[in-house]
Amino acid sequence: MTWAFDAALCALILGVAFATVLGRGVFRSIVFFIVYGLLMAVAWVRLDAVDVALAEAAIGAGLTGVLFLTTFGRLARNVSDDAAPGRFHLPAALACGGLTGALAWAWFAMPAPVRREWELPPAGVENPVTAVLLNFRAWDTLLESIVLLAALIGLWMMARDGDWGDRLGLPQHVRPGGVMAGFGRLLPPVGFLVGVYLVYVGADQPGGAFQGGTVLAAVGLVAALAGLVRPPRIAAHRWRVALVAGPSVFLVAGLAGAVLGAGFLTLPEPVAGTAIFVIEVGLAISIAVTLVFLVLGPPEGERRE
Amino acid sequence: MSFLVALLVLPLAGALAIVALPGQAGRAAAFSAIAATAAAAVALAASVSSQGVLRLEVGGWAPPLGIALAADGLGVTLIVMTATVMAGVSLVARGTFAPELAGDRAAFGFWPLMLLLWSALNVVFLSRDLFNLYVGIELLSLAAIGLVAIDGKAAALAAAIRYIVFALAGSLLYLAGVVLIYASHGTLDIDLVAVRTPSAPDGLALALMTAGLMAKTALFPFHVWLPPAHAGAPAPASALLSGLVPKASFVILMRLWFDAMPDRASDGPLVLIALLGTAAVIWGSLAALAQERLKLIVAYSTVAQIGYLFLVFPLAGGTSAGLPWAAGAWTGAVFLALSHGLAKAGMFLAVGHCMAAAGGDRLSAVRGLAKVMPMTAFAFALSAVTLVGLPPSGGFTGKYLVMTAAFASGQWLWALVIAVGGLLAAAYLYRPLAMLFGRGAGASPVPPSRARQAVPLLLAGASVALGIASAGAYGILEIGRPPAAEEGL
Amino acid sequence: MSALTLYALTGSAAIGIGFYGLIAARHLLRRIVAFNLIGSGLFLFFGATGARGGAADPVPQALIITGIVVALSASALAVGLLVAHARVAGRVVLPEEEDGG
Amino acid sequence: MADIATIAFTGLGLCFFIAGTIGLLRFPDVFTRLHALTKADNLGLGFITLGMLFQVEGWREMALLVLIWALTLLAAGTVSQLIARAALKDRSG
Repeated sequence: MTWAFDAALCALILGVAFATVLGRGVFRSIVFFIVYGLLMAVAWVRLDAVDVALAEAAIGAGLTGVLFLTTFGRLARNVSDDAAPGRFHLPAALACGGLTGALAWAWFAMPAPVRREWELPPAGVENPVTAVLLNFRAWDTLLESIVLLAALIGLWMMARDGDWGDRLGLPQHVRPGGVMAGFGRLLPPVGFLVGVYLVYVGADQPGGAFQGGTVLAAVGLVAALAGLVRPPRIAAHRWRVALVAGPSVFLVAGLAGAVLGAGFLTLPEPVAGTAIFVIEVGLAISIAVTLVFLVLGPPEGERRE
Repeated sequence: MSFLVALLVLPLAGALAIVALPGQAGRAAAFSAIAATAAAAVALAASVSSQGVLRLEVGGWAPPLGIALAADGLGVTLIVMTATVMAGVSLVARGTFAPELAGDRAAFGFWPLMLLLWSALNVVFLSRDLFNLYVGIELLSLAAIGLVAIDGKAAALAAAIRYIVFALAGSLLYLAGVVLIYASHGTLDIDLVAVRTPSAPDGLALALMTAGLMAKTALFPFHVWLPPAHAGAPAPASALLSGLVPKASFVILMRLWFDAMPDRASDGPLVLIALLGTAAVIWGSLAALAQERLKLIVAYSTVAQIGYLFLVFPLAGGTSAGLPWAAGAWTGAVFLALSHGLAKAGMFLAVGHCMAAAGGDRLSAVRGLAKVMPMTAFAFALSAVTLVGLPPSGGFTGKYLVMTAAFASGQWLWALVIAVGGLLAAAYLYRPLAMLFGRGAGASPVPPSRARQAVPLLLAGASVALGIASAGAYGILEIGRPPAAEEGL
Repeated sequence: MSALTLYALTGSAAIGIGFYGLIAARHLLRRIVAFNLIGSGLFLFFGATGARGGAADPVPQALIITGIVVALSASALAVGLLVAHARVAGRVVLPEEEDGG
Repeated sequence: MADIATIAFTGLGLCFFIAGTIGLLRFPDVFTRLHALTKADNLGLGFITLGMLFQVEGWREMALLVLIWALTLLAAGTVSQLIARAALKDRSG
């Protein structure tokens, strides 16, 4: 029975993947991609990786999907053509078939998984994924939060010089008292609660700064779409501090370890739990703000040429 | 040890500070971070040369659970070269990216992007963890793409898009290889991978990672994105992109083939890689000959110069591993990477000065500029000396070492490539030099200040000095050199 | 065929499909979508390898979460470039790929 | 007993989903399609939620299931309003 479910899910994933790549129309491709992401999230639950399922649903399908849809809308302002999927490309198809075949072969040729002789050492948190992310491989995670920041600064470089001082993104026009405004009032409180909860339980249960931060970002985007809050300007310092808060807290915690003699990014066990919680809160704030800004895009102003 | 942490933390802290602090304070913080990082680079090199390889297990967790960093000879020489280029570029960029000249947007963006690029380079040069390296090159690519697009013109944006398509495909291929390694061996640490029990998918993993990194290094035939990207950026950004960025993915390739999986390095693929390098040398040089714009000539020269680096693989790996010439070939390739970084950064900065003075970079526009700005013209000429490989430059030392290895091993084809490449470089650099030193300037150009003109000259001078002081660099490079490239038998 | 094999093969097939899209598509937004398709497929493959041998290995899961965030960062920068390029150049394909649908 | 109720309600929910999907595929324009989709799917999801309620223990889980259904309802309603408005604008403009 479960095998039938897995098989059906995999067939759906592949069907939707084909439709994303080969289907007509960019808009359809995006919609299929979102469906693909949600199906992937289900697959992750089946693989017993709930943390990844949350991340895939929130970031992979949700936020990436919103990003693509808003991009599609923006392109429609400037470009009229909707390019067809293109001619069939035989060499590319063969190469990609070869890649798939090679990976499938590797799956069967792989040696049995290396059995760890050791258990995960105590890291101050119960959730092993959080332990890896924020303690054992904290250096990766710190750099990852910096990658987000690098993408945002790079994105801001796409602004026209004349728009630099304007508010982020396209100006939104929402009918006051309309459906969207109402939705924007109802959803954020619930979403905010869910986001904070995900950050809070991340230490012991599935969740954490990335998943919670993404939900908070979604709340921010809905509020912005509904016209409840106006996007800030790049020069707004409060927000810029929020952007760097997480990486800064992380860096300071890492340096504290080095200064106190424990070593860079070392979280001694008695304080590890608290330190991880503080870092996660900082990261969640920065991730949420960065993601909102990434989706809003650089300031675009009202003017048109 | 603390210098190692400082090299990773300081540029990051500088980037965070410039984002968080208002205008002047942020800039001041960024400049202190630049100065401090450069100092830390020199200090780290000094402690590595006196104490040998420095290792750090981040967070106190040993691999396979944690991430290990190590400063070896290869890493610290590149770190010092990077610091030299960064310091030089930041001096020039202070003028180029002044708000009143470049606009608020570019004046804000250049500094954090530069500092993030620097952190990413240091991460790549120090990390021993394959996934950490992946995060490092992603940070590097995103910061680099931001710098390519900073100009905002259509051509620069198209170049950045082309770049990001290649970078994304490359990073996925690399990541696929990393996945296979972890799935087969349960570790991501280069030193643990080196002592693994070999398994069937290792070859596929190595092939995928190599293909991905080649796309990121812009090795022929993945080079098409590079010239427009490097030529479209403002000169200080081009200097970073051309002089430093390709070295990161090349270093990972060296670590993969010589440190992590020397057992997988059979002659067939190694020769194939070197043949791609050969194609890059020939094609890049010919394309550079055909260009009419100064910046494009210099950018295509990077395509060619990257090609030389890949000649190292059959000379120090496969059946050559551990043989007497392997050490020379390996060290020679690093010398080429170092001297190219310095010389190319100097050359791009010199070109930037020429463009600022002449109002464009068409060859005809820079005629006779040597009279007005002899320092810049001399910097260009000195960089050319290194790129062509004339003694006593660092480029000469590198080529000499690689050629000696090629003759000793009987693989004379690679020596021929180097000789022909040197002649072609002389040919494509002759035209701009002839123009610069030619007679009769057009309009009356306004040269940049002497201090700014001195920077490219110093960088070009450093690339020559590397050859004169090659014994010192050679000594540092012996520290932590892979066993495959050990001296003698 | 075990369920894990099924997911691993699905992942590798998604990688191939996505790479085809990345190479064959002209519209740049489709290419970025395809890039994300490959990423998800690769992560699924990785997840399946990590779930072998009973207990799920937390390390691949943590790496995958990092990978998802990195992919989003790259996508956001890429679509930003795309919008800016379309604004100045009026098209969503690269200049050299103008012809052919 | 609980299992039978679950199967019955879930089956009923599925019927609504099928009807909604057929409507989506066969109806002529945006408005009728939206009608089919939101009416039938919200009901279908409601029945599936009802079926699930028999499987969980404790008030907390039950409340969460109902909350999820309510949020979906809210989102679906809002989105269909927005789509309809956009379609109206397209038609008139």
